[in-house]
Amino acid sequence: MIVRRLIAVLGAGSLLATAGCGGSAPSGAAGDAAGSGDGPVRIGALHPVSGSMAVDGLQMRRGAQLAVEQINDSGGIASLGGREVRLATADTQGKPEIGQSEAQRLISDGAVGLIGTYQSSVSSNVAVVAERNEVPFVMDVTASDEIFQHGYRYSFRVQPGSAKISESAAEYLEQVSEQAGKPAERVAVLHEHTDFGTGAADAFETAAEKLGMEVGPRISYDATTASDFTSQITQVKASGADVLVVAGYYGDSLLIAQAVDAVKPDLDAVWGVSNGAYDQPKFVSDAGELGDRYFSTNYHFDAQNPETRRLREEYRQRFGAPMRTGAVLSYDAVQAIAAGVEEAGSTDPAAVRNGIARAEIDPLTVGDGPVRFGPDGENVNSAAVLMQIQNGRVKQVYPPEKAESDPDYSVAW
Amino acid sequence: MTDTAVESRPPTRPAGPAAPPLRPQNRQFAVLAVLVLLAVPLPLILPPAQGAVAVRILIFLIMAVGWNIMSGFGGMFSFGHAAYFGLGAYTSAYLLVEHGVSPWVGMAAGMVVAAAVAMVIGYFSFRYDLKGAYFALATFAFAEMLRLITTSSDAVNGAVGYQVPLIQGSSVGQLQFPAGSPAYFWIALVLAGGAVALSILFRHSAAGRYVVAIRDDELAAASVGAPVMRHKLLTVALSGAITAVAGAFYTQYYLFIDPQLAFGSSVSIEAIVTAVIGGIGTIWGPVVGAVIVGSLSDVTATLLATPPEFLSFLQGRSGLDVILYAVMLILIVRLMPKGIFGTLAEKVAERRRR
Amino acid sequence: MTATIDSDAPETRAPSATVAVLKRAGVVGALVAVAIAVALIQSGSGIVVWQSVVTGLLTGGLYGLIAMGLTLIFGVLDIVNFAHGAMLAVAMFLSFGVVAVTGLHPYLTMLVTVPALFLVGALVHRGLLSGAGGATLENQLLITLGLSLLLENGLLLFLGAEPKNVTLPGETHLDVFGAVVSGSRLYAFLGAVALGLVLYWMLQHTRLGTAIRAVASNSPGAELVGINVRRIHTLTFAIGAACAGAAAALAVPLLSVTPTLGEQFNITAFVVVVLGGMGNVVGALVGGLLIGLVEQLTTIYLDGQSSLLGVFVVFVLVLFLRPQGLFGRRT
Amino acid sequence: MSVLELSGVDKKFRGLHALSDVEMSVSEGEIVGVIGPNGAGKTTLFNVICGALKPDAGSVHFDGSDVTGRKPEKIARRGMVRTFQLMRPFASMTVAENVSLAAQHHTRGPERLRERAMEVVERVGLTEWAHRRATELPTAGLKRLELARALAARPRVLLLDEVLAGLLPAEREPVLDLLAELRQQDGTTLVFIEHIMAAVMRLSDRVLVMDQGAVLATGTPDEVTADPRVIDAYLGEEPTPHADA
Repeated sequence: MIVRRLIAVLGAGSLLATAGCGGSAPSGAAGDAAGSGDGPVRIGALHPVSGSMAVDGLQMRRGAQLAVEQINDSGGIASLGGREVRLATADTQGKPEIGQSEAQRLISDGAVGLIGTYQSSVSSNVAVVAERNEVPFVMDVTASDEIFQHGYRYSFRVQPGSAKISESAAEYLEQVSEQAGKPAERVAVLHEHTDFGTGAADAFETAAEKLGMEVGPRISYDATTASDFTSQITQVKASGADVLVVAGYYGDSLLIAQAVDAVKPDLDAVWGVSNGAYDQPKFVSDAGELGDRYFSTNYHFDAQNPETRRLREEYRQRFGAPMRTGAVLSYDAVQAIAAGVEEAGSTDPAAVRNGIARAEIDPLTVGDGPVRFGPDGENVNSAAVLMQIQNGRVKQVYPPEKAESDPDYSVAW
Repeated sequence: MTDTAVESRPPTRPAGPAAPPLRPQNRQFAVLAVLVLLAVPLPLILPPAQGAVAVRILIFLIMAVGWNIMSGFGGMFSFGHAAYFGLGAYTSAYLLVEHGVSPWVGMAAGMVVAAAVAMVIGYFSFRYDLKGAYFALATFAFAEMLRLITTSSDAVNGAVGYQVPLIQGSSVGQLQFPAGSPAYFWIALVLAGGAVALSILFRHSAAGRYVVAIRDDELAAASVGAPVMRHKLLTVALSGAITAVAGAFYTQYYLFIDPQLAFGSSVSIEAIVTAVIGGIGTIWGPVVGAVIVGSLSDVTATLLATPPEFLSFLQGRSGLDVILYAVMLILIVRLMPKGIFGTLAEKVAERRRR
Repeated sequence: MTATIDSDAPETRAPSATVAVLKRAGVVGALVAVAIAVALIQSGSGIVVWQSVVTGLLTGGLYGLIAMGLTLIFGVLDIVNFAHGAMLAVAMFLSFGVVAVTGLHPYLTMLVTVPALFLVGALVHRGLLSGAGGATLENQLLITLGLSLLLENGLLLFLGAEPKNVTLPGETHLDVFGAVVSGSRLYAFLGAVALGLVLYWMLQHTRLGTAIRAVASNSPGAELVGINVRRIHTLTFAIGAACAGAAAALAVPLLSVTPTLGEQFNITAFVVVVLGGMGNVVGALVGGLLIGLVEQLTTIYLDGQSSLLGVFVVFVLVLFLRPQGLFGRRT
Repeated sequence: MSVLELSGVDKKFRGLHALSDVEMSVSEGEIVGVIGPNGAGKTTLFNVICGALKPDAGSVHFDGSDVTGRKPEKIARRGMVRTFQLMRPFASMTVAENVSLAAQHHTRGPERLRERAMEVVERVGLTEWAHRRATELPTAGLKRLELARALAARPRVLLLDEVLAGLLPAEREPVLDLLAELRQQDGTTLVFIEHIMAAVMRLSDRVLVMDQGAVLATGTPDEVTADPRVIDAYLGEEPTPHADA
């Protein structure tokens, strides 16, 4: 009797065990062979391809894959005699400790550099691993600025940091509202209460106040539990603010849009800052008309760049979905590492690090110029762009040199 | 109320099992020593990625041992062990980052804080006589409150959490070594071995026996002089302190902690699932459980990255590890309520008796 | 909840039960009034507080709706069903799927979700929770915990994490003395009240309801008078799950559907159940409203804190001071 | 001098008067039987004496000091120990472990503890079962275990709740002998609830009759059985209940 029970329970276990052996063998065997020597140059990509961020993670992994293919198609790494590049992928599952052990695995498998990871908490851990192993880590999407306060030598970032986006958001707001003849004087801020939203709101507040705008009320919320924002929007309405700034994730930002539609506060604009929804095609389809004319300041793929268009078209054909900004950033990150290898003419991670620090690449994301990393590891030419939903499409509207159309500084209701 | 099913069998069956050894803990200590010795060379043999899994297993082990003392031996079902894990992690991280205190001191401080908080939560729960589901829900509520409070407290860096500053080279005093160094495993091994040793000592101490008796029948235990409140508090304090060690070590190993990682409900669930799968209320259950649960996510991750043919639709999807341990949890609770180790041990004992 | 003492004194019902309940309702009402007054002082804006109260009550209705099935199961089977939130998530996905495929009105998906969840509930009880393995409280807790992990991650594995949204056709907004109420929330609220009444009526006036109450108060006794306790348990569990099905159809236009949405409601629902008194469906509704208010007022009192913090504070106080709930009697 | 003294003890359960104004005094070395129909409040009385329940009014004095509402373990450690009517063994322990647990608070060292426990186990005749799980014991064994556990705690006053119920007549004798011996050898004071009248008659110095939470009568066994009120109370239920079950 008990034996039968045991078998029943252990059945699942044995399935695992066999799978485990089969699965882990190749990664172990690959061991120290790659990286140095003659094999392809390995670039490690860490993304959450499972878990609640899986959709974005998979996009980014594919973006990185496209970059690798592009490099190989154009002849590999020239300074190494045309050696090919290969992407070594890993799933962080969205968990910092998994990200950390996977990063360690990629490095011991011979990766010359890492890209990733979409989530700040995971990137924090991976940055530590990179620093200790002296392997460069180029972040594609990572909002938190905190990582760059430790003086890490091996951490780089392509996207603009949270503070930079917020500062741009304040500037753009001042300029766009001025041009529309309705200068923003009083700005309400609604932000989710973790690092991401709070950081964005803090930076925005500082920048906006410097530009002479009054910020208030500031309302924070817990994105994991909030299910209705009517009260918060009523508070905004009662405060007499001209503009509502929203720094949140997707679901909560959608709920906020619904509450705005219900309460109809007397605003001139809704202004997303590093917002997870207001520049997403999905938001346009989920929110429908009530999302019309929402603004969002964020990092973004460069819709004006023909290269970007070509890449996104290829992505859409290959994978049947529109390519998101995160994937384009991963593409840029891989390019940065490849450029570093090219520059260094070596696969020694420490040399690659110096190569990356010297390299310049033309990004497919919006920037003020080629990707070039400052001494702190930040992309000195990273830039945020203002987008707006117009007629059911997300369009770049500001600054003028990146604009697909003019900002429409009036609300839809 | 009289028992009518009178059994006439006089208690005169042939002699039962022989008396157990006077100090049953001696054998358990011996087993522990052997296990520890066997584990020592592991980090030198395993590839680095597996070495990381081994450390994770040891962290799980410490957590599960902590949980088991309170919920297995003590029968007080905790759904909020994340509270103690998190307090250990945060106390040590706070002292290290803000005040430069050695992580070892931080670990000790974390144990004290966790034990104190456990006693406060415990005191109120026992004072107001919370039992079973209500007790479980109360412990859960306290862990969640800690998570929410840390998330919005600037004093402990809010939602950002703490990143342990890197030092040059390695230092036992700072509990920091180069990446992939076997020292992490060895230190975790010592801590885990210590936790198991403590649980053996406790189980066989006068206090431990009282606690088990109180679990079996609180009023009956009190009626023969077992100090109920004092021993329950002692148990939760010990349990909290051990779990805090896991938290403090976690912070040092992963060099990063935030409210969700420290106090999130998944931490509590991991502690529970580990102990339950291995065997609640046994010394070795948490050890067995940790090996299984700790390696599971790694195994499924490889499985999902390169799935065999019949599972190819699972590629790039997630949740399989949790699904597997959920299925295991349900099956084990249904079919082997004493857990893998508990059930096996019972089988062996029964066979020996025949 | 009292210590298990083999007392030979049977317990009797206090004659003034109704009076006591009314008295407590008065106390709670007064507390709420004071809380609102403090919020008024704190925020200084009547309309904001009024909107908060309205939103709190509407959200609270949703919580009550979700908690009803849970309280039924808790009260009759003494099972803390940790999988209730996950079952809700399953039902929401079902509802979303039906809307996406057939274009049915979201509320009409109840025709699918209620029977489907009834079946799920029956299967779960028969398969996992009845019999010896499901006997002890710890085991039930662990099994439902395992089930919730299983369902949540199953949804994640097969349907992905991308949030899904359903919009209510013909969504309107009403003005209630200056506060805005969206139609979908009002309907969900009314649905909660209706479901509460239906359950109450079912429990009080049908044979099944009588049997359920009999099993809840004394299952060995019920067995003696010829009630099949195991069947009643399965039916109750199934009805509790079906309530989650109904709640899902009513709530689906309000929320983004994700595999983990159950977590968000699970703990709140437990608070509501304990607050309302286990097994008390009307108590669940009232408890839901109170928790909805607490959440909203927390955001006014403690800016920057999660609204859940207030909920947990209330929860812990209730657990310690009145574990039998506001309207329950000590058992 | 009385070792146990109750005065004006009152206990209500939600309107029902489980104990009303109970007065009781037990002298050192005395054996007192407590009888009364089911629901008379006998077990509640024990619960109040031993601290499992707090009385609503009145006081319990043990050995001259007030122990009203003290914790059960404090009272037990002072030397007033009870058994339970429904046996409550520690299910996860062996018989010997059950017994040694009770001796733990006054014994140092594992060897001494084991000796003490085995002495008591032998005294109640459970030696053969010493190292088996307590839950494996038959009812009669469990009854003895209850007794053994109480004895191991070194009681000066022992409160026995229906320690004979469920035993065959043949099994009762050794228990009765043991109880008599306890008083003689150890000087233990005994208060016991019992339905079996023959045992009450044989053992008790004094009998306390309870009905509906109140003390109906006290006196020697002969006095009490002659008391018309007592006869009334019993006729209301059944003639000498369980007299020879």
